[in-house]
Amino acid sequence: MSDTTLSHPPAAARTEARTVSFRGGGFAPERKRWVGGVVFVLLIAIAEWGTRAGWISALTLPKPSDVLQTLIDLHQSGLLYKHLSPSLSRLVVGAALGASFGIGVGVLIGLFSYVRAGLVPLVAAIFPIPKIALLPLFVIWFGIDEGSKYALIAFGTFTPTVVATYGAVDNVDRSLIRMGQSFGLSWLSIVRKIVLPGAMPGILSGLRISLAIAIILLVAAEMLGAEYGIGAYILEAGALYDLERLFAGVLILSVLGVVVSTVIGLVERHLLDWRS
Amino acid sequence: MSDTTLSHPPAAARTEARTVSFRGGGFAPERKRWVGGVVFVLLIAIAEWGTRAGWISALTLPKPSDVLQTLIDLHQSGLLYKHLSPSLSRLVVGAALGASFGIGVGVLIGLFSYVRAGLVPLVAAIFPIPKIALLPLFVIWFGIDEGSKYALIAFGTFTPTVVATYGAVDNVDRSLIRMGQSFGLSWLSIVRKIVLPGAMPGILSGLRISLAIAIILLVAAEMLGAEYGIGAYILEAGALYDLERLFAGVLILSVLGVVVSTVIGLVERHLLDWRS
Amino acid sequence: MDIRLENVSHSYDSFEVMRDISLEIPHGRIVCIVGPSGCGKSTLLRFIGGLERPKQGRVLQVGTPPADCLNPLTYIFQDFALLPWRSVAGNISLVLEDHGIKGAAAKEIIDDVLARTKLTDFAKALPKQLSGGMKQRVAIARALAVNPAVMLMDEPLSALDSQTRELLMDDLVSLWTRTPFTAVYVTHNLAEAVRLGHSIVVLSRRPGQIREIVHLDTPLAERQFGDPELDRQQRHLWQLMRDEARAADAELLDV
Amino acid sequence: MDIRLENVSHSYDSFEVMRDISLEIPHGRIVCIVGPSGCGKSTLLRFIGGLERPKQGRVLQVGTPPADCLNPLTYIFQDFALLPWRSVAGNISLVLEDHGIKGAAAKEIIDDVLARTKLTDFAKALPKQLSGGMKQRVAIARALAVNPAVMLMDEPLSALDSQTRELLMDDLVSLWTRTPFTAVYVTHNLAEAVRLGHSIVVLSRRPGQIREIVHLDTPLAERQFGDPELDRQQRHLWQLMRDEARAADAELLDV
Amino acid sequence: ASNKKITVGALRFTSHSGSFVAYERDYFAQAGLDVEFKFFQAAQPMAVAIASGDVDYAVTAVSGGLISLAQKGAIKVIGGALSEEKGIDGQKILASDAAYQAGLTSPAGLDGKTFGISTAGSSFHYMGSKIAGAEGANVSFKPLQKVGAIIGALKSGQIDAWSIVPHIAKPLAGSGAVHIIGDVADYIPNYQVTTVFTSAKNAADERGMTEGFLNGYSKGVADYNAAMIAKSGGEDGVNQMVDLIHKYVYTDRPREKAAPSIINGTMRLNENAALNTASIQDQLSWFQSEGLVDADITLDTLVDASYVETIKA
Ligand SMILES: Nc1ncnc2c1ncn2[C@@H]1O[C@H](COP(=O)(O)OP(=O)(O)OP(=O)(O)O)[C@@H](O)[C@H]1O
Ligand SMILES: Nc1ncnc2c1ncn2[C@@H]1O[C@H](COP(=O)(O)OP(=O)(O)OP(=O)(O)O)[C@@H](O)[C@H]1O
Ligand SMILES: [Mg+2]
Ligand SMILES: [Mg+2]
Repeated sequence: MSDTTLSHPPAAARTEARTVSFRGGGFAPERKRWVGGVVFVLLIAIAEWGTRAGWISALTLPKPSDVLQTLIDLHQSGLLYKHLSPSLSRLVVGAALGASFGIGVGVLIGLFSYVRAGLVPLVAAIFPIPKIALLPLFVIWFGIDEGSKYALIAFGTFTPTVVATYGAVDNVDRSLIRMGQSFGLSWLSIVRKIVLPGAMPGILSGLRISLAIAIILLVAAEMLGAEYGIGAYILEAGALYDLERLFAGVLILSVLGVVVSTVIGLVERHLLDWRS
Repeated sequence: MSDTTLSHPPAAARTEARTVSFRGGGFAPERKRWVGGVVFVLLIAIAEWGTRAGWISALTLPKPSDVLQTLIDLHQSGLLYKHLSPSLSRLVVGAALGASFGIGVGVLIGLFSYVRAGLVPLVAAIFPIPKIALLPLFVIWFGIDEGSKYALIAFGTFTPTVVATYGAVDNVDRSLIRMGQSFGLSWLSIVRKIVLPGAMPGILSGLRISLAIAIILLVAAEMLGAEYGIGAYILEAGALYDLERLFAGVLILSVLGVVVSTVIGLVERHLLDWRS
Repeated sequence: MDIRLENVSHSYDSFEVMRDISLEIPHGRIVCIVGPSGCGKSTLLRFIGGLERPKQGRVLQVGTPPADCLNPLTYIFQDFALLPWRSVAGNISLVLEDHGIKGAAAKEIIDDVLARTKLTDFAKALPKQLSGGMKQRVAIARALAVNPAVMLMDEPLSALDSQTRELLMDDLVSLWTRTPFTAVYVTHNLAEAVRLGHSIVVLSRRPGQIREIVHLDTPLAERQFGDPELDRQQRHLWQLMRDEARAADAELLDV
Repeated sequence: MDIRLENVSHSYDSFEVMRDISLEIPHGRIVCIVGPSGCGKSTLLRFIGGLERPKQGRVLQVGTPPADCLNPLTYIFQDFALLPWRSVAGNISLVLEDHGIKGAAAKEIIDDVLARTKLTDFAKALPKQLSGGMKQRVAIARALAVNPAVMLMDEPLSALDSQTRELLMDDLVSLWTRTPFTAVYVTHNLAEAVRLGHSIVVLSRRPGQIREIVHLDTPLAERQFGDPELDRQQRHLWQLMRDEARAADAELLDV
Repeated sequence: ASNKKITVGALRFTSHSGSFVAYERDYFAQAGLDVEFKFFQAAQPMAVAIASGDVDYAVTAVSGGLISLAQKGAIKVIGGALSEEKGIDGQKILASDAAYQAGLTSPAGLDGKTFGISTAGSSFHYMGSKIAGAEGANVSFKPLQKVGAIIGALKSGQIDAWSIVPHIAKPLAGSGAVHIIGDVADYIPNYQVTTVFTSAKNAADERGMTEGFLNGYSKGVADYNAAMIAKSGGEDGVNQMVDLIHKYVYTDRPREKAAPSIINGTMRLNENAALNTASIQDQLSWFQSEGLVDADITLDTLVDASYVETIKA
């Protein structure tokens, strides 16, 4: 083959056979798990090096190792749990209140045209209100104890849950509803057996966002006369410009966020395994 | 017909003809525009009545008419614009920075598996960090002038934009990409002509959320050494427990939110009129 | 129980969909409705099933449905309309629950209809595990479970590939042969119409009007592929519809 | 330009999709590939078009494509694959732009292919305004614009209703009659296969293997509905495939 | 056990020691009160909590918010807590290192400089404004919400000056990043920094309870002043007092590290909760002149002077 290359071309042109060139591939994300870990390790290593060597000033970033030490101290002194447990209970109660009201109202909006017309503009107007702006009012309305913290977190999770829920109800396949009607199912059966399960995926993915917001609001909520709590811990660290503790607190919240999102992922996989 | 009812049934049973009963309808939201207006008017009327009659204490709610008067004063004194214009410029610059970086990074994550593996966990870890917790750091990093305000808003819009964008890129119809490859289009052509326009709807709806967050963050941003600005105005009113001004400020933000969402709606209708 | 349509006309706002349709659907027969896209076939079927009300005219049910009939007018949909979160058995039990049929009574019915549609082994499967043909079989089983007086089928096979379509037509024919049912069968596919219809109603383009009703006398079970009489009828139907189909296809939609 | 497949086998991980397929696609002829669901027809077509690489065996192009051919191996997809944000003309210009064909040169080509597919009046319409049949015509026009040496069609008509399918088959036949093209045509539909194929390759169930290759000699333009020879061939093909189709249909998918 | 239950709001600052001492030494119980502390991170929410009825008594600086709540008929100032006094270590005026190197070595150089405050209408704002006024300087105020943010801004030289209590000022100056350039007491003589306040309802309808509280509180203040300022108990007295206060302040630091901070933070608290109404009037007038509160609020709206002795000069 190789020795006749030069004399071959004219003849080859007629019967030349070559494999078709490949032009597919790409545009499909592949999983590369370790890269994420490497990036984290690298960033932390750079921060450690920089703060030790001094080209990152102590004002800009704390030493990662000091942050770790702070976390270990927090754990060993038991303070971590003293801060974590009130925060978690605020998160759970507030988010549960906000999400359940939100789902309820969202379903009503999805089902009844009058409720929709009355409440959707209201929710749209409430959505962009920054909750911290209302802190002084919340104290008057709900007191300085757990009430106002629950209320703030509930309020913050309520609006996104409503929006996600009525969107999910709207997106329930109408042909399934028509099927229900064609078999003479009662209104309540259709709602219970078709609309609600059909809206589940949308509601759960809305919950993912609502709970992230709830975690963020924890800090705002604990501005209100909270002694213990991750938010209060962060605020205190901020007030003292104690970067180690600030970062330790932020890290805890960040982990909390990842945990919550993982839990929702598990719930989704369990409840929605009927999705293809 | 009616006089033979009693003797008829047996005969009728064989040839009885009746119209089929209707069992469709419902489950389709109808538009009832005026209801929304009525609800607003009613709520405001109740608040006005309650505050005037005294069964809503002055500590709980301001008189709506006083809030209106405050707004009129703000307008007449020109202070409204003195507060609005720095806020708007912070919003525009911050959100533009955050959104454009977010879209850029989101597209890279969508296109490159390594970027995805490296950055997605990072973004997931950053997402639940409450931005107000980082305020002290932002002062050191970006100064107390406009820099830190831009940075805070940009940072807050960045993460949701990234998540929305790479989701949108992932959702671009793979069959369109395969079509592009099958016609031998270059990688850049596929990205420019297929991936980006296809991701547009997802990016725009992500922007809707990001901008709502940007408005909310305005208040947090103007905690940092801002003399003028809607956020600073609200914070000052809160610190002075001046409910009329607090509500006036919140109302302005709320209107801002509705305006932004309307603008995005218009852009969507204009840019995405190819959607069926 | 028969169905009678009397001068049914309908329009959405000022958009006229069908005009003056009168039709009799006799007991125990399959009536096929064919016509170009958008001529109002699905709308007509919704009128018959009571899911929508015509602007003018009446849809009557003549005679009473048998006593054991849970849902006299029962649909089979093009997109199957199975609840994806319920198993095959659960999807069938759905339509029994509202009639208070539960437990052993429900199980008996479910087992029976699954056996008739050869789905016994799939009772526990979720819809996502089934091919399109299997899903439509489940929908048929569900329809059989309520003992319908009239089956309303809106292009039940058009979401399936043509081989599966072939298989399901056989299944429908054998179901009908064992126990004849009344059906209105809407389709685009003339091969299906001549295979399954005792009479074939041809509608014109929108606004849909009846152009012709073709009666086929060959018994269902004896209709074979390549039967010259059926081929002749199918060619005749295609002659009737061809130009209208082309015109309907070339219409710009105003979405 | 011909296409030659030499002992092509493929598996996804340990999931064997096709086994030892050798095939010749001669210039100027339409080769239909039929087979039950999931037997690897689409995968095979992706191999031919270079969108995917087989684990074993080779796909060769024999001879060089004509000089004016912009994209020798050109697909027509089942789902049309039109960019919804581009007009009909814009969708066609998309595939020319990368070859530096713009302005008047592009307009000339676009006008020509639109005229050949009778779409001239629709140049400015958006895909959302078109019926399915029209969309597939646009996809055909786009394919013609690059002057392909071989057209690769993956069930191009199966997303259409049967009347539109009928119309488009006529269009394809008349396009081929005017200027014969080479094509690999994957379909489930035996009626389409006997209408459009010069030869029909029957694949077995997964792992797909060639069971039989049927050659039809009647010229395309003369093939009529109800032609006894074609009916016989179609019946023969259905005999070959029926049991496998049923088995493929009844398979549980592990999604 | 039959004592009346009340809630007292407090910050974990040494300036709240009066209440801590009164509680620890049972002075409240002797006055018939069963006190429960409610701790806050900042003064502003504490004022609102009084208004909402969650807290009965608290100590905090006079701020615009406090005046505004008083105007709404929610709260009353009933006594004095902390005042500036010449000769006793009081609030310090600080300059950033950069500004100091550039010549801001005394408050006289404040013209054209930036001054950190938490919010408009805060006590920082009042102090800065008075100092600037006395020096005839034109300063611009930077609201930074939180003490932490102000410290960060000052350390990094983004603001030029600030004023703060000595136990925060001294360690900061010690690190070299900032410099003390003056005393607030030199500019605002007899400044009534913090006051005791309660809800208007308590002031008007619960005279007995309010008197009881002030009574107990005053005993606590007396003990604190005696031990920490007069040093009547000598070194031991100071140590005892530090031990007591350490239960409430700097609890997360060991005793030996907390002690210097507690001692550094020593300031005189008003004996018998005497209230300097002249200073209060001056503050009120300043808030009004800045347009931060309504111009028609009078001292009577803010203060219920019937409980304690008032200082009018
Ligand atoms: N709810 C509705 N509102 C307005 N127009 C409608 C509505 N339902 C159907 N139409 C229109 O009425 C016409 C008839 O619709 P229908 O679905 O009955 O046609 P069809 O014969 O079933 O068409 P196909 O063959 O495409 O299924 C169509 O043009 C459709 O766009
Ligand atoms: N990328 C892939 N990864 C894993 N399995 C795949 C992939 N693509 C296809 N398959 C599997 O390979 C088999 C053949 O797929 P292919 O799409 O080629 O079949 P087909 O003959 O075109 O089927 P249909 O008639 O349903 O279009 C199927 O079982 C499919 O699930
Ligand atoms: Mg229809
Ligand atoms: Mg395929």
